[in-house]
Amino acid sequence: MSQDWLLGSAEDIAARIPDGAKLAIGVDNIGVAMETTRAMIRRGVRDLHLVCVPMAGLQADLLIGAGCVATLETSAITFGEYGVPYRFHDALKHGALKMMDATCPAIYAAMEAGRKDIPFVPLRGLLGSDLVVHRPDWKTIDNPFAKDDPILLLPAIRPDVALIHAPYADRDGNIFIGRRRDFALMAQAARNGALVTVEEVRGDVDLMASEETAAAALPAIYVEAAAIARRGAWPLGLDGSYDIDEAHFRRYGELARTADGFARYLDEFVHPRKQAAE
Amino acid sequence: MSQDWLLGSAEDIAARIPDGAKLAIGVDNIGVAMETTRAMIRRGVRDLHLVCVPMAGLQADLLIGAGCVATLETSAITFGEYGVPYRFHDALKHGALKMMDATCPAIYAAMEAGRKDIPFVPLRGLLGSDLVVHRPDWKTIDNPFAKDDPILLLPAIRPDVALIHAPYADRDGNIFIGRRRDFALMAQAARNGALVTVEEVRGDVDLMASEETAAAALPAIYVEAAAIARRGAWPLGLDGSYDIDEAHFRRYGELARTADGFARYLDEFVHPRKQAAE
Amino acid sequence: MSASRQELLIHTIAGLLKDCRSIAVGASSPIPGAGALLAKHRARQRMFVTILGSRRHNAMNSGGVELFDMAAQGRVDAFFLGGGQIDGQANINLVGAGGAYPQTAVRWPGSFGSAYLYYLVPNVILFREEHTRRVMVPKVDFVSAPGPRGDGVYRPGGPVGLLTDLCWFSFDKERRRFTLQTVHPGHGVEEVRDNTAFDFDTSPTVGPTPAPDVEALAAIRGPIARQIGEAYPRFVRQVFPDDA
Amino acid sequence: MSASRQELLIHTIAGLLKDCRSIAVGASSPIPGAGALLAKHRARQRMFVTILGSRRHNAMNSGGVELFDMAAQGRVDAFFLGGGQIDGQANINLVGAGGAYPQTAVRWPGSFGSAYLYYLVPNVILFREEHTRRVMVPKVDFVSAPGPRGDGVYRPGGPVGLLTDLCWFSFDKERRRFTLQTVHPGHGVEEVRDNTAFDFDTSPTVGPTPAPDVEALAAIRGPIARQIGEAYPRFVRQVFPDDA
Repeated sequence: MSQDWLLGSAEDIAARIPDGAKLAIGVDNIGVAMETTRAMIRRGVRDLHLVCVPMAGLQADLLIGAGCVATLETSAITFGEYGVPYRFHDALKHGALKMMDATCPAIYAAMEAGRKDIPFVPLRGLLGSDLVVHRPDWKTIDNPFAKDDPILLLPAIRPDVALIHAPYADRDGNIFIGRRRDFALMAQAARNGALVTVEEVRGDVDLMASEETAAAALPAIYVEAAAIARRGAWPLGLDGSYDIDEAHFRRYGELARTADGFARYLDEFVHPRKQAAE
Repeated sequence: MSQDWLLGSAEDIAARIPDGAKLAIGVDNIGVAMETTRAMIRRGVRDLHLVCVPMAGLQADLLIGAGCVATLETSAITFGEYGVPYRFHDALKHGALKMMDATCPAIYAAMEAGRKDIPFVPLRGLLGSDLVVHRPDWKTIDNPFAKDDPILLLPAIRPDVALIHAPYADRDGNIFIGRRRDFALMAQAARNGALVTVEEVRGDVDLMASEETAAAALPAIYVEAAAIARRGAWPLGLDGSYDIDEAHFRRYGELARTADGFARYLDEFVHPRKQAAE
Repeated sequence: MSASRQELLIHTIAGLLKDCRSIAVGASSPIPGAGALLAKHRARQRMFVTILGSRRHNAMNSGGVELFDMAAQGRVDAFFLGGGQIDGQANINLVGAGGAYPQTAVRWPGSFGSAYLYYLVPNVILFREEHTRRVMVPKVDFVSAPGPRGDGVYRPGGPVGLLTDLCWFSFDKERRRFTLQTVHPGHGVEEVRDNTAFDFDTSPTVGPTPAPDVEALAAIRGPIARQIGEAYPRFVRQVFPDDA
Repeated sequence: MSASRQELLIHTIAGLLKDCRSIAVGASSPIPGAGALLAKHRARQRMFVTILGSRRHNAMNSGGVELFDMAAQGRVDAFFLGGGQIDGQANINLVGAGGAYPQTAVRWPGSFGSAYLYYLVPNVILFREEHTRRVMVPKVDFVSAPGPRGDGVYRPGGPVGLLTDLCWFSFDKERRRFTLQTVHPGHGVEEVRDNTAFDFDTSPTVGPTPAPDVEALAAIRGPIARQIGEAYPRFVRQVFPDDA
């Protein structure tokens, strides 16, 4: 079985994300491709449209702070108990971001519509929220199947690519995702599928061979390419493998309070290769 | 942990399906609740609206032949290589069925809309098919997000109950379904969830305890009630447990060619209790 | 042994949830999570509790969308929402305050699932510990999710009330007003009034919020602290330093 | 050793599929399944083959809807459809014939996924072994799925041609007509004409359908027979009694 899907490193993964790409990313605790994120900043990607499924944290703040993001579509940006996303706030205040505030189920429903390649999907709730006022891409119609029943239509979201980090790939490029079904949704809705980093490739495993393990896989047909990145979610955690690096996350939060501090953070933790070359 | 979800037999499961219920059933090879189906015929259920997800076979033919079905919504009725569904054909010819011919993805999309409790969902394809002519419940509109783009809207399907047979329930009533995700869709879309028969209850298993097994479960919150029915899919098979009883299936096909033969089949294989009591 | 602030809230929440079949608790919500677990601990009926962030207390397996679909299906009886601002018509703001959106002076994380669940879950408990005029405002600057408005929008759900560090208000969906029902021990009606910038009614039977009895406290400090500690270890270390 | 009827069809299908990345094969389709497996066996590129009814050859894990969603996403390059009736404009009928629907004189199983996949899969191969005037009709009695019509309906997919026991027709979507391209060894153009009740064109280069060479035959009778036998044991016992 050819392993042409397996690239050498997170740098190779990052190289497949062009400027202007619409990129689906997941929540901080699910398995975030942080090493790929650093590689994207190193190569200087620009004008990304981030679709946060359904919200984001450190990964988004880093990309925003590094000037990689033009449009942010999300239900929330939060560090939870680990601090405040100052780079996000700073970019908002300076008008440096096109902000598309949403609500979690609207992002999911629009991604599901993208997975089906239908142009739009109706969704309950939302009417009367100021979110709708600021989303001219959403349309309110009268439900054609009932009387006096206004309902919101959301256009489908089809990202260009989904970016994920997962515990392992099997010999055929199927990715173990357990019950992180969000990864499957992201990969399926994305026109080019998922770009994946994994902790390891298990050449002795065929996830699709049994009912038990097949249900826990992201099938290889949705995987554009993968690469090994050990501790590739660091400083975030990977459920079942390693915990979040709390001290590092808090330190980020302190440094990123100012533009200067954020620049120092990038120098120390994102651009070490550049430093070494100087 | 209370096991109030666990009933005594397939008869108890059948007793929870009232006349006129809208019932979701699956394809013949997925895990069909045939013992429950026989119990439904024994108790004489009437006026069912069968929603076949996305098609059906022996189970539907039996229920139709026994006069239990008023409305049939399906993409196909087929016995595959095991014969011809004569009871279905006979009922159609006699005008005894309200027939709602569909296409597989339309049933899935409408069930997914039911799972989301949205009133309708658009779907590609279909326009120009005679299916649309005979489905006045479907509506063609102009896509409000584009020009000159007609698209079909399907009303959501919310069955009253989903009827399934599965390998086992765990101690908490979570059902092992492997990658049979259709069962999850059926149970979630159904207002009252799933009525389930299982080969066994594994009191030592907690499917939700690990990422690996959780992905293969139908969570208990979607399970209205369950009962043990050993070989409960017979004469159909259950993947990984037992094969289809080909000889029996063919014999059914021969007997069910005529109304008399079908009545003899019911006497021999569905109503043995009545016989024993006579 | 008297109940702490957090224990009183946990106990109050459990009482509000006692008739539910299914409860979901969002992120960063250890007190609602503990309240839901206490309700389950005491329930005679089968109760499903899903705590986002917990592996153990999770009735779901289909990804993040499942909570929302489940709510739409009618399978979530209770949920908790907060807000940087809450007003007297139960509008909530999780986005930002001061200045023109999106360049607000203050930015909060965002609306999360509020603009959906608030419409569909029959028993939404508004929960915000900080009870100040800064939070309890006459009118929110941004409506993440509106209170019930009688505007013809499909809405089987909505708020049943608002629980804070000071008190419990019920909410009347027809009159679109909060009513002060109980005030927590050590606090008074005037204190509530001084710290609330929106108008509200006061129940003729207003009284103290019932405190947990010895049995309830033992449950909170024992099994409930242990269970909530799986998702919220830091919370348990802070609130139950001697017990967990 | 010469190719059987089935082996010729398997070989022909494999040739049609050679540039695909992803092929799906529906129920009750052993010959298309074997053709897809042969294409994969010979492919230099990575090829995904999903055979409904096979556990081993299944690129999917999200239930029956996944095939259709995958097709909509552009991730299914080829699929097979048949029909109780097929007409010269590539309309197909899987529902019934004779009399008024639904009380037709003949009832077939139903439309399956045809009314969707026919629009979305770029290379639909119409496959029907029986080549008679009963099947190849001037106009179908019921349109399960229409041929391409230039009617403004979103349709990135459609038929590339029709393969039968007698021949291979290509289909021209603009002209909405079949063109006879090759006739299987042992059959002739006149025989095709006699057994086809719709009008079609004949290619100026019409010739015999290429038969599998020794290497291809060995693959079909060896690894392909073994692989397709997992989902279709009876087919393999009948067609490859000595090999499998």
